[in-house]
Amino acid sequence: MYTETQIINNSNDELVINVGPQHPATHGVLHLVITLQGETIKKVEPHLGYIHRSIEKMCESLTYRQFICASSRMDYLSAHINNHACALTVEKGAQIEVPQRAQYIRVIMDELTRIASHELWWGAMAMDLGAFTPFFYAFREREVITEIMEETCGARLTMNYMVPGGVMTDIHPDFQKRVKEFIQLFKSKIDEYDDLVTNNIIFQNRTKGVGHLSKEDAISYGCTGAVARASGVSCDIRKLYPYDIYDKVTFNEILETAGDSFARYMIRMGEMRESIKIIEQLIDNIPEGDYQAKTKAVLKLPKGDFYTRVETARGELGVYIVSEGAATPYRIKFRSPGFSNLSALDQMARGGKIGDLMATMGTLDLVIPDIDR
Amino acid sequence: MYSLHAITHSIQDWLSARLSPVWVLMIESIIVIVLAIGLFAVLGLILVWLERKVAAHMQIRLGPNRVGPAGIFQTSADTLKLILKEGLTPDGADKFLFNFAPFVVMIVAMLALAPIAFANGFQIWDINIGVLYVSAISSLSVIGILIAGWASNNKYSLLGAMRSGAQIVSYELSAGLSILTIVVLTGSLQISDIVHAQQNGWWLFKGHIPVVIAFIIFIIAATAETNRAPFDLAEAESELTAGFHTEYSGMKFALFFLAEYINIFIVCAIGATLFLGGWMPFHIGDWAQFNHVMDYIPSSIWFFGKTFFLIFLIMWFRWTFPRLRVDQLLTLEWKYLLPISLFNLLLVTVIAIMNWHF
Amino acid sequence: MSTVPLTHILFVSTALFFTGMYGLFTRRNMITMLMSIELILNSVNINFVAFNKYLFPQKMDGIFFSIFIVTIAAAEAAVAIAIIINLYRTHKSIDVDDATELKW
Amino acid sequence: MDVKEIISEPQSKQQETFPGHVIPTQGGGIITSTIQDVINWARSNSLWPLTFATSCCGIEMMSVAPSKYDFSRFGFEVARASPRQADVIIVAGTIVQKMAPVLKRLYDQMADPKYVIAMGACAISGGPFFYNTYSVVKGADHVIPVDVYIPGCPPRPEALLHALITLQGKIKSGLTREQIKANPIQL
Amino acid sequence: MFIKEYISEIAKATKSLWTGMRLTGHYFVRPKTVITQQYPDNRDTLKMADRFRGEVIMPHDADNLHACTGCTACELACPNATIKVITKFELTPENKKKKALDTFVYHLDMCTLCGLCVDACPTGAIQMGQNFEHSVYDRSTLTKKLNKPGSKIREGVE
Amino acid sequence: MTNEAIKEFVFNVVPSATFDESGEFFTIQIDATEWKSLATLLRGVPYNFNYLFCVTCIDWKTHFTTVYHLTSTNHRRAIVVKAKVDRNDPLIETVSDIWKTAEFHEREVFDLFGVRFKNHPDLRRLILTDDFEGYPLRKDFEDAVNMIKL
Amino acid sequence: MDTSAIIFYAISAFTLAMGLMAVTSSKIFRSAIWLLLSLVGIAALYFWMQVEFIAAIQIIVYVGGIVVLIIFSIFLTQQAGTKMPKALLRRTIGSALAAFFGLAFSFNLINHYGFKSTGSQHFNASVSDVGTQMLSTTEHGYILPFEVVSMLLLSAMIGCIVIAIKPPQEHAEKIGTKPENVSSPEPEEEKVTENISEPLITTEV
Amino acid sequence: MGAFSLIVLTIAAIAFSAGGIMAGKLFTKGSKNAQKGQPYECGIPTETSPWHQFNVGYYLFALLFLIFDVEMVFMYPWAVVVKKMGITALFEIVIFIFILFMGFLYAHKKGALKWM
Ligand code: SF4
Ligand code: SF4
Ligand code: SF4
Repeated sequence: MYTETQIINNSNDELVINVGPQHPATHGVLHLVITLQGETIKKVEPHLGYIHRSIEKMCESLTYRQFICASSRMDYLSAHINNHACALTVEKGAQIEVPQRAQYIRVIMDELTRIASHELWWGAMAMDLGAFTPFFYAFREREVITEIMEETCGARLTMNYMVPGGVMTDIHPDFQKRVKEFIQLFKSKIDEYDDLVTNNIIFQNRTKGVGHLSKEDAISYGCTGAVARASGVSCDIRKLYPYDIYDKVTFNEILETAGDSFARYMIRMGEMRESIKIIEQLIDNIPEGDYQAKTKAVLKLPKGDFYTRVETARGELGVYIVSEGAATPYRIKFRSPGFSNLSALDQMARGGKIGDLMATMGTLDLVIPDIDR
Repeated sequence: MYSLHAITHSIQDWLSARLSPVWVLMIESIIVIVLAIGLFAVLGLILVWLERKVAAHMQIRLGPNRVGPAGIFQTSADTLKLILKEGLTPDGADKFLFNFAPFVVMIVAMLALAPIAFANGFQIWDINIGVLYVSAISSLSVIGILIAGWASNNKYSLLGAMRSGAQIVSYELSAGLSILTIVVLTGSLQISDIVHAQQNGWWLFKGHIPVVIAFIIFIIAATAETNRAPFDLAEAESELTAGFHTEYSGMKFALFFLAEYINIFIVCAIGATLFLGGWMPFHIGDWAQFNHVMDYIPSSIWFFGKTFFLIFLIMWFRWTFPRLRVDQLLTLEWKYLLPISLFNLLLVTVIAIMNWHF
Repeated sequence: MSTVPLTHILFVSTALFFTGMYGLFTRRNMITMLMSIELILNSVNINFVAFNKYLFPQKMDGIFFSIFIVTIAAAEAAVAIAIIINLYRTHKSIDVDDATELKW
Repeated sequence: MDVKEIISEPQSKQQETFPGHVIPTQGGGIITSTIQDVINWARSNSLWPLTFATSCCGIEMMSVAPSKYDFSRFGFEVARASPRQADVIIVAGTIVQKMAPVLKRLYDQMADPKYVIAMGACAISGGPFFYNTYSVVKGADHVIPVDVYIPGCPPRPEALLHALITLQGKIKSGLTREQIKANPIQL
Repeated sequence: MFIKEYISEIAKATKSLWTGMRLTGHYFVRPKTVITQQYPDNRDTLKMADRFRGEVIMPHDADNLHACTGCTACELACPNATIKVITKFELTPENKKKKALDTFVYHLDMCTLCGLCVDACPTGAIQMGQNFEHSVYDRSTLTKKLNKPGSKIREGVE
Repeated sequence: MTNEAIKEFVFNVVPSATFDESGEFFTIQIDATEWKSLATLLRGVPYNFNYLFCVTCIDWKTHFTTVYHLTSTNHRRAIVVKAKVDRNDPLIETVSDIWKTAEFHEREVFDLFGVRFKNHPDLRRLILTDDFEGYPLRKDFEDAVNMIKL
Repeated sequence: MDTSAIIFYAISAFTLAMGLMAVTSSKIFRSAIWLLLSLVGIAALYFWMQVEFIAAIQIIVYVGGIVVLIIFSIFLTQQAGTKMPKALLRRTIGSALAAFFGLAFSFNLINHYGFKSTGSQHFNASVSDVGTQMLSTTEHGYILPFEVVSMLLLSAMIGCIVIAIKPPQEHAEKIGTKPENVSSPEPEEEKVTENISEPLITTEV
Repeated sequence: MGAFSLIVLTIAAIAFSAGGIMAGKLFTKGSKNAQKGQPYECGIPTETSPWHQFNVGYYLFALLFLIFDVEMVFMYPWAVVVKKMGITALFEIVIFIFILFMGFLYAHKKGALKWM
C-alpha cells in the first residue's frame, strides 16, 4: 500500500530504517526514513500525513466562530496562541475592535501557554535524551498552569477560549492571585532545571555542536521560532510585527548564534524567563472593561484575503483566510511553524549519529498535528 | 554469634551421617537449585519494585501502591502476567537462537552467583580464582545480547546488540582493572580471602584515595556493563524502541528483564565484597569493643545492606542522568577511565608494596 | 577423575584437532577458516594442560605454554580479523578463492 | 448463536459438576474460576501501555504519567515502546486513513492478551473531524476492536485513570466484549 | 598543560553530575514534596473547577421541567453536529401549534466540549456538566437523550 | 523602498503583471510562466526577499492561484505574489532552488491541489497516501466514502 | 566409572559435537555460536581438570574476546542470515577422508604409546604460583616471555590499527558528510549573503 | 561443593527459564495473524532484511579490547603476587604497561579511539 516507503537498498553498506510513525522519540506520528551508514546518518526523509486531519478542508465549511475551535487541535500545545491568531485574522477582516481588557487577558494567556509548552518540550526533550526525571519536574509546574487555565477557560488543553472580538468569558476571580503564585513558584524551580539538565555535562556533550543549522540555511528553509533564533535570525513576530499589546511590554528577543541543539535549548529556556517577565508586567494592570466586543450573531468577512502572523511557542504561525464574503471562509491556509522547521531536519541531521538525531528532533520541538494539519 | 554458617554445616553433617555421598550431593544440589531459583525470583521481584519506588520518590510521586500494601505485589502481578503472556517468535527470526538467547543470559546470571559470599560461610563455591571467575562469567553476558539482537531479524535489535557489544566489552577493561587494585592489596583472588582481609576495616576506607577512585570507576563500569542508564544504549528507548529485546515478549522478555536486575545485583555484590567488605561487619582497626558490637548484626544483613546501597546508587544514576551517545560512551571508557585506572592501579601497587594502607 | 585416563583426554583433543582441520579444508570463507584455526589451537591447549597435569604435576610449563598460546591466538585473531575486514572493504568478498585471484 | 446463550449455557451445565464458578475460555477449555481469578488479577494489575499517541489526547495521556496523577500507582508506568511487550494500546488521538494500517499492524503485532482503550472523541468516532473531512477514520473501532471508550476532547487525566480502572474491571470479570455488550457488568 | 586540563575537565564533569544527583536526592529524601493526588481514592474530595467542561447537560428541576424551546440554535452553533434537536409540534392551551422539544440527542462520543452550544442557547437550557467519568465498554451508550422522559418545558421560557 | 519602486522594478521584467495594494500586503499578480524569472529577481539585489514564509494555492473553480508570501530579513517588508495557473493543466516552475523551504511547501501544494512544479527535485505526495485519488482541497473534490457532508 | 568420569565424557561429547557443528553449519552466525559453545565446553574441561585459572582465561579471552570479535566481523562482512555456499562435494569428501585418516592414525599412535600416568599425583596450579614463576627472573622464570608478550601485543595492536584504519580521504567520502550548501544558482548570491549579515533593521512594516 | 556447583546452577537456570516459558505456553493461547510474525519497525512493514552488512565503527574497539583483555589476563597472576615480590614485580609490570600504553597512545594519535 505504501509505495513511498518501498526502499531499495542500492549500496550494500547502507541501511534504511524507519523511525516512526509509532516511535517514542517522534512525539507523535512523524515517520522518518533514515539512511544509515554504520550509525552515521546519510539522509533523513520525513514522511508526513499520519495525522493529516484535513483541517483546512473542514474549516471551509465551518463558520468563523467554529473554526477557531478546530485550530486549537493543530498545535495543541499552543492552543491559545493558535486561537489568538485565528481570532486576530477574523477581527482584522471584520474590523472588530477588541477591548483592552481582552487584549491583556489574551497576551497573559499566550505567555502562560508558551511557558506550558516549553515546559512540556523541556521534559520531553530530556526524555528523548534518556533522562526521565526532568519530565516529571516539568509537568509539576505545567500542571499548575493547566489548573489556572482550567479554572478560567474550562478545559486543560484545548481551551477554545478566544473568540472573535475578545475572550469567551471573563477571567476567574482567583486568576491574578494564582498566576502570581505560579510566577513565584516557577522562578524558584527554573534554577532546578539548570541544575538537572542545562549544566549537566552529559547533556551538554550531547547537544553542543549537534544538528547545526547556519543562518543562511535557517532563512532559506523558512525556519522560525527558537530554531531560527538559535542561528541568529531575528524573527520574533511579537517584536517585529507586534499584535495586541505586545508593543506595550518590554521583553528581550533571545538570540544565539551557535545554531546547534544547545543554542536552541538555551533559547527556549530564555524564552520562559522572558514570558515570566511579560506576565509580571501585565498581571497587575489588567484594565477593567468588557472582555468581549459586541459582534454580530453571524460573522461575515468581506471579500479579500487576510493574513496574520503570530508567534507561537514553536515559531511563526500564519493564518491565511481567503473570503468570498460568506459566513464561511473560502479557503484557509495555516502556515505552521513546524512544517518549515521540519524541512530543515535533513540538513541538520546529516552526518550525525542516530543519537544526535534524537537531540536535534528534541530541540526542534515538533508537534506533528501542527505540521500535518 | 549466629550465622548461616552453622546452619549449612549442620545440614551437611546431618545428611552425611545418614546417606551415601552421592545422595548427599544430590540432595544438596536440589537444595541449591531451589535456593538459587528462589533467590532469583525474590531478587527480581524486590529489585524491580525497589526501582519503581526509588524512581517514583525521586520524581515526586508515589509509585505503585494499589496492589498490596505499598504496592509490593505489583511486581508479582507483573511477573505472573508476563508468564501468562504469549511468547511469540517472529517468522523471520532464527527460531532456535531466538529462543536460546534468554537461556544464555539466564545461565550466565546464575553461574555468576557461584562464588558470591552471601553471609559468613554461606557461599556456593569458594572458588580459588573468585573475582577472576566472576569477571570471566560476566564477560559472557554480552553473548546473550548479541544472539538475541541478531536472531530477532529486526534492525533495531541488531543495532542495539552491536552497541551493547562494543559497550560491554569496553567497560570490562576498567571494571577488571579496578578489581585488580583490590587483588593487589589482598594478594588473593579468592572471595573469602578478600573478605577476611577487610577484617580491620573496609578497603574503601583503608586504601586511601586511589581505592576510592577505583571504587568510583568500578561503579561506573558496573553501570555500563549491566546496560543501565545512563549507559542503556542497547535498549535506548527513544532511539531504538526497545533495543535488542524489541521482538521479545512474554516470559522470554521477562527473562531478559530479570537477568538485567540479577546482573545488577551480582556486580553490586562484587563491588560490596571488594570495596565494602562483603559480609564483614563494620570494623575499625583493632577497636575491639566497637567491632564486637558490630558483630551482633548478622553478616547476611551486612552483605545485603551494602549490596542494596550500591544498587541504590546505580538506580540514582539512572533517574538523574541523560543517556550518553555511543561515541561519548566509548570515549569515556577509552580516554578517561582506562588510562586513569591503569595509572591508579600502579599507585595502588606502590601503596601495597610500601604497606602504606592501614 | 582417576578413572579417566590421559589417553581419553588426548583422544578428545585429537578429535577436536581434526575437526578443525576438516573445517579448514572445506571452508572457503575466511571467518569460518579462522574459526577452524581457533579450534585447532584449542585442541593443542588441551594437550598442554593435560600433559602438564598428568605427567609433570610438579612443573607448570604446560600451563605457561597454554597461556602464551591463548595470547598468541588472541593477537592472531585480532590481526586476522582486521585483515579480513579490510579485505572485505576493498573486494566486497571474504572468500579465499576470490582473494587469491585478485591482486591487492 | 446468541451471545447470551454462550454465557448462560455452559454455566448451567457445568455448575453441577464443578463446585466453583466456571467460565469458558477462548480455546474451548474450561478452567475453574480460582485459577482464572488469579490470572485475571495479574493481568488487570499489570497493564503495560504502548507508547502510542497521535495527537492532542496524547498530551493528556502523557499528563497521566507525571507526578500529579501518577499512573504508576496502578502499575501502568512500564510504558513499552515495542508492541510485543505492551498489553494495552491507548489510542490517544485521531486516526487518519494513512495511520489506520499502522495501527492495525501495531495491534496485530501485540502479544495476546491485548486490550484497547479508545481515548477521546476522535478515537471513538472521529469527533471534531467527523464531518467534511476526507482523511479521518470515524472511530478506531473500525480498525481494531476497542474495549473501553472514554469520551472527551481531550478527556482529563482522571478520566483516563477511570478508564483504566474500568478496563481492570473488565479483565477481572473475564468477560469478552460481546458478553459485556449483552449483559453489562456493574463496576 | 594537558594533564591539568584533563583533570579540571574531569572535576568539572563530576561536579555537574553531582549537582544533578543532589537535586534528585533532595526530592528522594523529602516525601512531603510528593504531589500525587490519588484519583480513585480522592473522588469524594475531588472538585472540578466550576467552569470545567465535562459534558453537556440539560438541567431539569424538581417538576421535571427544562428550559429548552427546541430552537436548534445550539445545533447550528455546534461545529461538528454533536447535537440533534428533534422537535415536534405541540398544542398550546390556546390551541395553537407551537414548536417544542421532542428529543434532545447528544452524542457524547463526538462532543469536543467546546461550549459553543451553551453560549448559543438563548434560554440557558443546556449547561456544561462537571462529570468526567464517562468510560464505557460500549460506544452506543454514549449517545444520550438529554431531556428526561416525560419532561416538559418550563412555563414562561420563550 | 516603496510600493512604487517595487512596481517599477517588477514591471520592467514582467510587463503583464498587475498590482493590488488594497490588502494588507502589496500584491503582485502574474501569470504562471513568469513566476520563475520574477522570483529570481525578487530574491536577488536590491530587494533580497530571502524568506519565503508561505506558499499556498487557491482553487477559484476556473483557475488556480498559487500564492507566495515573501519577506526579507533585511528590510522586513512582506509582499505577496499570486500566480495564475491553468486549472486543467496546472503547471508552474518550482522555486525550491531559490528558497529551500519551497520544496516542502510545493510538495504539499502538489499533494492537495495537484499543481505540478516543473523541475522540482522530488515531487511526490507528501501527506496523503500514494494511492490517494484526487486532490482534496480542490473545490470539486468528492469522496463519498470518507467525506460525510454535513 | 564414577560421576566425575561421566561428567568428563559428557563435556567431551558436547565439545566435540559443537565443534563439528561449527565447521559444518551452513549459517555463519550459527557456526560462530557453535564454536562459542565448543569453547565453553573446553573451558568446562579445564574446570574439570581443576586448572581454574586456564579455564577463566579461556572464557575471558576466547569466549568474551575472540568470539565477540568474530561475531562483530560477521555482522560487518556477511549477509549473515543467508546460507553459505556449499563446499564442493569433492573437497568435502577429500577433507573428510583426510581428517578421518589423520584421526585414526593419531588415535592409533596415542593408543600405542599408552601414557602411564593416571593423574594420581596432586597437581596444583594456583594463580599465585603462576604469578611467582611468571615474574621470577631465575632460570625457570617466564619474565622474558612475559615482557615479550607485551611487545607482541603492542605490535598486534599497531598492526590492527594500521590495517583497519582507512586512509582519511577515502573515509570522508564514504561516510555521509554534510551536503554542499544548496545555494541558489544566480550570481548575485554572494552579495545577498552579505546583505544577510548586515545588522537587521526593522523598518517599514 | 566445588566445580559441581556450576552444573547444578546451570540446571537451575535452565529449569527456571524453561519452567516459566512452559507455564506461559500452557495457559495462554495466542491468536495468529499475518502481521504478527513480521518484524516490528515502528508500524511500517520492513522492506530490507536486517541481516545485512553493518558498517559500524565499533569493531575497532573490539579489536583493541581483545588486546587489553589479554593484557589483563597477565595482570591477574601479577596482582596476586606483587605484594610478596615487591619492587621487582612493580618494575616488571611498569615496563609491561608502558609498552602497551605506547600502543594506546599510538591508537589515540591515529584516531582509532574516535568513533567512525
Ligand atoms: S479527541 Fe479532541 S483532544 Fe483528543 S485527539 Fe481528538 S481533537 Fe484532539
Ligand atoms: S438547548 Fe437551547 S439552543 Fe438548544 S434547542 Fe434548546 S433552547 Fe434552543
Ligand atoms: S460542547 Fe461543542 S461540540 Fe459539544 S455539543 Fe456543544 S457545541 Fe457541540
